[in-house]
Amino acid sequence: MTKLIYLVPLFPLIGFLVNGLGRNLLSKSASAFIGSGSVLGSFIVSVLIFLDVKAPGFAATEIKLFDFINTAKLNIPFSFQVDQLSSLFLLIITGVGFLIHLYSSSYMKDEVPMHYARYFAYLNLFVFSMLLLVLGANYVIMFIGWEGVGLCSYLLIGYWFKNGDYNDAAKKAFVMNRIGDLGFLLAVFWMIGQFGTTGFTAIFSGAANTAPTVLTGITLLLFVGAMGKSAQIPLYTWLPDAMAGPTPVSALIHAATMVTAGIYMIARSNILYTLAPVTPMVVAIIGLATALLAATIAIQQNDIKKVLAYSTVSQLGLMFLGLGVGAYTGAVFHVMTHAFFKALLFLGAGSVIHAMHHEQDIRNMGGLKKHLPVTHITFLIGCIAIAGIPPFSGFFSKDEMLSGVFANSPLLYFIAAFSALLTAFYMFRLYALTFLGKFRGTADQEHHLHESPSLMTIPLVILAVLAMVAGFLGIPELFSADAHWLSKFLAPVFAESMVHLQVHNIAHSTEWMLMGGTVAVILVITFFAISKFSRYEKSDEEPTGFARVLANKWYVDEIYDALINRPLKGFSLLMNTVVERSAIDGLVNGVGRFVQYGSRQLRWLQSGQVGSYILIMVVATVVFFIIQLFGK
Amino acid sequence: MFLAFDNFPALLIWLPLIGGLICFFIKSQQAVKAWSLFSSIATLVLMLLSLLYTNEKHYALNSVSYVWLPDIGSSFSLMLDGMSRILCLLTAFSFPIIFTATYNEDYKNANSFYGLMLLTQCGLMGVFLSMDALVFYFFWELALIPAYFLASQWGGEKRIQSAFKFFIYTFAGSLFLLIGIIYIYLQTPNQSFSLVTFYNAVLPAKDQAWVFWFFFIAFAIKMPIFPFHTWQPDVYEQSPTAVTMVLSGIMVKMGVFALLRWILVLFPDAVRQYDNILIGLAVVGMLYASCIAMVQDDLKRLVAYSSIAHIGLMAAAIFTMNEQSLQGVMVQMFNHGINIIGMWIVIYHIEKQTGIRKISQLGGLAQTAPVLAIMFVIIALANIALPLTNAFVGEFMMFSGLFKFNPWYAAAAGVSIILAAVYTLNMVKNVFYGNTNAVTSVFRDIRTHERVILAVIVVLIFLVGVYPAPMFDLVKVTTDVIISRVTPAQ
Amino acid sequence: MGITEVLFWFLTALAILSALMVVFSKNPVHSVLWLIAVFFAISGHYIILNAQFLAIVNLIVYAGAIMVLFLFVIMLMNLNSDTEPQKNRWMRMAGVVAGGTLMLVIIAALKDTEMKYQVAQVRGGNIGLIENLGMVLFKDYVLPFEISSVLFLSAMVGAVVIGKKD
Amino acid sequence: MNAIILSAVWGIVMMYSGVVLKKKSSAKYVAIIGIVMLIIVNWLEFAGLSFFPVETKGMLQFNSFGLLFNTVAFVSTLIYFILSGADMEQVGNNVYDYFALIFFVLCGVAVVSAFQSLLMLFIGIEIISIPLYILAGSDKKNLKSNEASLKYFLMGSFSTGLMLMGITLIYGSMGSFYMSSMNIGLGPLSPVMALGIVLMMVSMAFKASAAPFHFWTPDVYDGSPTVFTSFMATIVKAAVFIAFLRLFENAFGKMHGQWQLLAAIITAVTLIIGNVTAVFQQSVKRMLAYSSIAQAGFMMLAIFAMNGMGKQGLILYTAAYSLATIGMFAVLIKMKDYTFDGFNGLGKHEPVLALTCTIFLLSLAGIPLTAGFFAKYYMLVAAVKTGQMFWLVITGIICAAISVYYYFRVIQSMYFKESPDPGITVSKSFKTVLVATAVMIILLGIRPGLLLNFLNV
Amino acid sequence: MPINYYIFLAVALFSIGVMGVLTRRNAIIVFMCIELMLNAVNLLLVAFSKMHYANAVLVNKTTTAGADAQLFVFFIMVVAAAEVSVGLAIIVMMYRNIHSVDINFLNRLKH
Repeated sequence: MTKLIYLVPLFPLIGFLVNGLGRNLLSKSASAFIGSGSVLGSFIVSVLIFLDVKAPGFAATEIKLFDFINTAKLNIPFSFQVDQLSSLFLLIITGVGFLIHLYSSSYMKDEVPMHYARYFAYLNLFVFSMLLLVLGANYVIMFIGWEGVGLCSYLLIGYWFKNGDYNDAAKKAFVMNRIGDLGFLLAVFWMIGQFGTTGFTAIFSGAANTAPTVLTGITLLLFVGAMGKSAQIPLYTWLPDAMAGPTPVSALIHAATMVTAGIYMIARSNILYTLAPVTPMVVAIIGLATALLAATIAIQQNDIKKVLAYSTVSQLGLMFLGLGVGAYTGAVFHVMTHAFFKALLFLGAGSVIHAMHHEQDIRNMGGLKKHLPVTHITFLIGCIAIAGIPPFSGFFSKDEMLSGVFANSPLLYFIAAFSALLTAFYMFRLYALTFLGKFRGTADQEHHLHESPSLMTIPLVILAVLAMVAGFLGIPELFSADAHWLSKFLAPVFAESMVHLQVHNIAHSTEWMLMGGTVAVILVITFFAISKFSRYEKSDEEPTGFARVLANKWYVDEIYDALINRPLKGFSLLMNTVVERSAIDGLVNGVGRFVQYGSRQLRWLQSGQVGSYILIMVVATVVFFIIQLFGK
Repeated sequence: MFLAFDNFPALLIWLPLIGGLICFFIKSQQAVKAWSLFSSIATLVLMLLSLLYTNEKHYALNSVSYVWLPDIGSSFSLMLDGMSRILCLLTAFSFPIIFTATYNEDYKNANSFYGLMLLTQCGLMGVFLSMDALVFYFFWELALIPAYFLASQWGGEKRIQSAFKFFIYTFAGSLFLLIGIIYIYLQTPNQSFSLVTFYNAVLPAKDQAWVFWFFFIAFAIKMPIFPFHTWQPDVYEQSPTAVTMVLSGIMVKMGVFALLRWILVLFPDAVRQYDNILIGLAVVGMLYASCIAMVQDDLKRLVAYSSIAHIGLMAAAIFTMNEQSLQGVMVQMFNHGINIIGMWIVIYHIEKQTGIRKISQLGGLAQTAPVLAIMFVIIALANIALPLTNAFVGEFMMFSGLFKFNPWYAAAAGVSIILAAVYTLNMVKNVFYGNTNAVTSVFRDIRTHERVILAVIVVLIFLVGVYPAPMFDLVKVTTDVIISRVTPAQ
Repeated sequence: MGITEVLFWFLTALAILSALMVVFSKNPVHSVLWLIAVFFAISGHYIILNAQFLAIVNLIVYAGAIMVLFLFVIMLMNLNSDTEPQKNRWMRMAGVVAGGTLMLVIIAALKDTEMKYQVAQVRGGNIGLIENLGMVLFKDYVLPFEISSVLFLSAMVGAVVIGKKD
Repeated sequence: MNAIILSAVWGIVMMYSGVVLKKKSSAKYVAIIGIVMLIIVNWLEFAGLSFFPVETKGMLQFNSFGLLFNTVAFVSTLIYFILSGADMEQVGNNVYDYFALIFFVLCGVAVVSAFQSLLMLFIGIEIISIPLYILAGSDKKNLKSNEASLKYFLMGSFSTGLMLMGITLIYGSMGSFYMSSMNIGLGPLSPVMALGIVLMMVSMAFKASAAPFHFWTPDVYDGSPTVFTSFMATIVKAAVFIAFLRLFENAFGKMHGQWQLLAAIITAVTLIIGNVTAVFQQSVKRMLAYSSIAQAGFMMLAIFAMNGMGKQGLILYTAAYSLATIGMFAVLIKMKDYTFDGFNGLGKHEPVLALTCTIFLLSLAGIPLTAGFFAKYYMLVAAVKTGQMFWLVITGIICAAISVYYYFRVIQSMYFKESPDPGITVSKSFKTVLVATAVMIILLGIRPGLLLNFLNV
Repeated sequence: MPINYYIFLAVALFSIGVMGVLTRRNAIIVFMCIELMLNAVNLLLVAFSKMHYANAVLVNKTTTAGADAQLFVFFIMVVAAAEVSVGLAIIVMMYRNIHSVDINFLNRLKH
């Protein structure tokens, strides 16, 4: 089955081509069918491959399709890597992707057929790119997918291209991603220089013999790429803005899959990170800082999608923290559970927005519980899962990461735990403002409130179930020895790193205490949030003090604008008007003008008077005499 | 020399020449259009045919040497090697594309226009094919003269001045080249202009240094490399778009090509001596041009500056003199040509219909012209080297070589690809997205032949982008030759 | 100091003085007359150098024919000191300085040459006699002699073309 | 020798046919017959058939270089006669005499291309100069023509004085007028000889209109009737350069190093003044005058370099320059307005004239595929080959770039600017010859060997 | 006589001629000054002729060395005569048109 791996990306590619080229010919249902069907096809193949991989005795294989770049000194094949990690990601991507396609076919039904087909084409293209990213057997193929997902993100954020702000958001996403991509690219070049290849196998096996500083450089540059793609400080600001895209897109790209590319990449390169002396610490600190920063901002956001966006940033930060401390399995685990519950939350939010007629401000919602029962329940499940309340999935994955953190550094653990608490707070704030209390929107909106159609709710339900049960794939040692299926499954991928990592085992009692404490505090906060915000009354009062700073996202966008955008633009204008026109072109034209000036001056010599002509002749002759006779 | 009709290189020169001369005698506008299109397609077919005869068995078919000026040691020798194949292919491919894309344009004195275009093609082919310095210089100038006439006679209001500046600038540069050629010629043991003799002429390091600069100035102006670039935006802006396509798509490659064909192999020591200055200049130029492109409001000028940035990368890559970047450059020469011609076609179409090139006055074209928009976005993305488009492979190799040379240069140059994303997406946003205005709301989408042309370009973009290996194979031998020349003897 | 020397210095003084007068007299007619005086002085030098033929030709051609022609023209135009145009002072000054420098430079260069101790033979040597010159002229110099006829012819045609009234 | 005698004789024939044939327009045909015969007899001499076995006593020597140049000069004159002969009729009543004078000049040209003695140089130069004084002033009622004639005459006589002083000093030093007896020794020059060489260089530079002795050139070329300017600026100037080269090669060639610096200075100054001053001119005629100075600068490179390359190149240069300039002037004569604007729209109204003009101008600018390119090429190779004073080469190419500016202004006017039809009437034969000239230029631009192969150096 | 004397005399006359050319505006006088320069040259030539003769005659009694210079003088006179005829014709022509012989009067051709 692994031989057919190329089918996995091929299906979405075909879907993209058919939908893209035939967008004027296809009916809406046809596009939806092609779009979703192709991903379903991939999913089925993925499952089959997964079964292959799961089977005992499977060894990671590399399947080469053709030569991409083949020069004497550098050979980069277009080849796919099939192993536990990629097959797991294949499942997540195609599975969640399929559900979101399904959901979209209903959510986007108001679009005209042409744009509807365009939408599915983009989505398919995204899935294709994402699959390339996780399947690539070398960093170049990974980079192709890496940039490809960025592009699709750009296209989908700017899907409603008439709106200038959306376009700006799209552009911002692309450019920020590009900054990260540059880091990635430089890392690739460095690897080429160091290892002479970009293939995973060769690089990972050569990593042990490589100078630590080189590894640090490479891994840091790769991490810059991850910062862009996975929205970490300082390149995270695009993600909240990216909420301009259609909500299913946010679910797919900006929650479940694309943003986890950075996690995937680091997990894939785990051996490099393990061996690099400084990088893991940097990753951990940046991840933690991002987690905390985003969580604080999320508290004060009022746009339903923005809250989720910051929550995503925050969760991604936690995952990087996990990666930084070497809890690779935990991070990957969290990627998976996060894909489920965050997709669920986004789709639920989509359902709400759908019902509210594109109203996204939670201050104008409330009391939707009774109008949108399915959405409500599934959303609540999502909230519980993300908040880390057992026995839902978020609890297990987060716990695994956090215990890894604690083993590494208790201080980090407490900060991380704090941000996890904030998660519970803002999620339940969101939940309460949206579903509890009384409706605060207009009468017209209230009149039209309705539950979404089943094409939308079915994915919600499936995802909700997954969000509930996925955690059991990784039951901690604490509960049941040897029950961590995921850990065993992924062990070959991280085996090498595990040799190098000193795993601190925490005492079971400490672990129990931490876990219990955290859960208890989370529950308290949850109830506090629910009780506080279910009685929320709308007021025009602007937040003040610290709350205002949070509401304005710590003014990060403004700072970037003042520090980078405006100076750059001013500099460019200066270059354009002064340096280009006056200095360089002025110099070029100046030469011409100098000749003309010389011409005008020289012609005065031609005075028209024979006397002066002869005088010049005589003088010149005298000068020549002098040069000839005395000049040497 | 007139009998050299039995092999590809000669035919590639004679065909456009004869086709061009015939144009001058065709009176009817339609006929001359059809004829020039036919002629250019014939050249393309010939070129494609020649690709079938690439191995050593066909050496005689791909090289020609005829006695020309035996007294001064110059012979009319041409050769189709890998690098010239790439560029001849670009030349042969571009002209039918350009002619078709602008087929509906009515030029005053159409016969001279098309005649001059084909003469330009002849000159370009000659530059890419010649293996003799004097022949090379001849064609170098011959490509310039018709281009000058084209840019001066048809085009915008300030065309005469801008084309004149271009001409004098490049002509002055090429005179330095001539002196350089003469100097080396006089150093050759048997006073010959042949490239092979030039290779073997032993130049002392001191001479290499200055002769190198003489060559470099000529090529730098042509490419153009910062700070010799100021003629370019004006000319691109003022010329008729068909001419701009030739200038930016192919003619700037003359400079890049010449760096590879002449400078690297003749002055490896000098290049090594000055590599930091040269690459620094190129990198500064890239950043500079990218910055300026960000604040341009005129589509043509924007693309012009973006081209300067791209060419800067090629220059930087060339001077690193390692295999990866050289291969990247050779492939990228083709890709950049294709992409920028695609950009111009779109801009041409917009300008033709609306009469507007100001980005700020356009908007919303994606609604009225979705096909055009899609094509443009693809081409624009190719222009910023998105993976799986053609430019990616080239830039990847070039950056990789640059990184090998010095990571900091690569990093600095890399900033320009971020800036490229900024200005390209700005352009896409402001021209195609957003809401329509009075002018753009009545815009009509492109017609079939234009679609076909753009589709061909897009297909090429992806074809090369996904499967560039044949391109690399094509230039492999040439790269090896250059590398073996520039590698210092142990 | 023998008679030759006396004569030499006298003629030299005469020549230079007259030459200066040519340049500096206001009246063109005077200039012509002074120039004739120069020619006579030079002819005197020729005689000292025993270049008899040239002495005579100089007098006949220059002093006789050419200067008379000049005189005619000047009188024809009725030029006198009143109508004589004057250059401005700076130009004249510049002219004098330039001419003077020219002289100084040449003299400075030539005063110490290898021919410093050479002498021009005076009062003797027969190459300047008509007989000898004639022999050389019509044996060795017949070609330039013939070709100079073309010169005369063109001068003649030219003078006619220019002088003739249309 | 054939050419010297025939041209002198034909000059007389022209004079007398003026008496016999009354029609002005016949003059041209008589002259054309003469020049064709001249070309033939010169060619026969080239082929070894001399009709007049005159004992020159070593005064003249007819070698392939001089004879080839004669051919170039005579062919150029033929083209000049065909293109512009009829325009001489406009100048005055003495058209037969003008032709006679031109034949006398050609006699002088043939003399200076063969001289071996300074005496012959002097006589030859004078034979060339005196008819030109007259031709410059041939438009008698025109004050500009008067002025040109007077200026030319006064300055020409003055330079003759300098030349004679130079010859005298050389004689004083060497005791002979034969070039062969001077060309000795490599040691330092005696001051007498040095001054003589300087004066010879100054006077030849004057005749060749090299700066800073060029001042007569723009005024005389501008003031003279355009037909005669054309002749003066091309064939005569070319002949002077041949004489210049011959003198400095045969007489002072071995002392090359002693005067090379001066030649370099003259070359550089000429290039700069000629090219830079031409930039600002408003009249095409005057621009061409400055252009002739500029071209003289390039030809001076041959004198500067004084090697085989320069010698060959000079022949080619004279051919390229003469053909192109004669063609340009022939068209200019037909124009009503000599300013640049006068050429506006010519490309539209008279495409053949415009195209040929363009080729002439491209050749003058030294663009490849025209004879002018190889001309400049040879000059540059010669200069680079000396291996000295590289700054001169740089000056040369910078000036070549400047020259493009003013030559292309004409092209711009012709093709890129609009103007109502100026109503120029030219005959078919005129156009044919013009095209033939252009073709010759291009042929020489592809194969300079067509000319240079006759040179058995 | 030492040859230097003649050289100095000739140079002096020549320079005076040059001076005259530079200082006078009357075309005829200018022309006359040019004639003066030619005469200076002639004198010097004759002097050189006798110098070379004096040297040569020591070796060969029947030498004609130096005759060539005297013949050169003869040719100079010939040319001068021809020049004068043309020159005066030109001056007269100019005088007919502008009634002046001032060389600065005609000043249309410049720059």
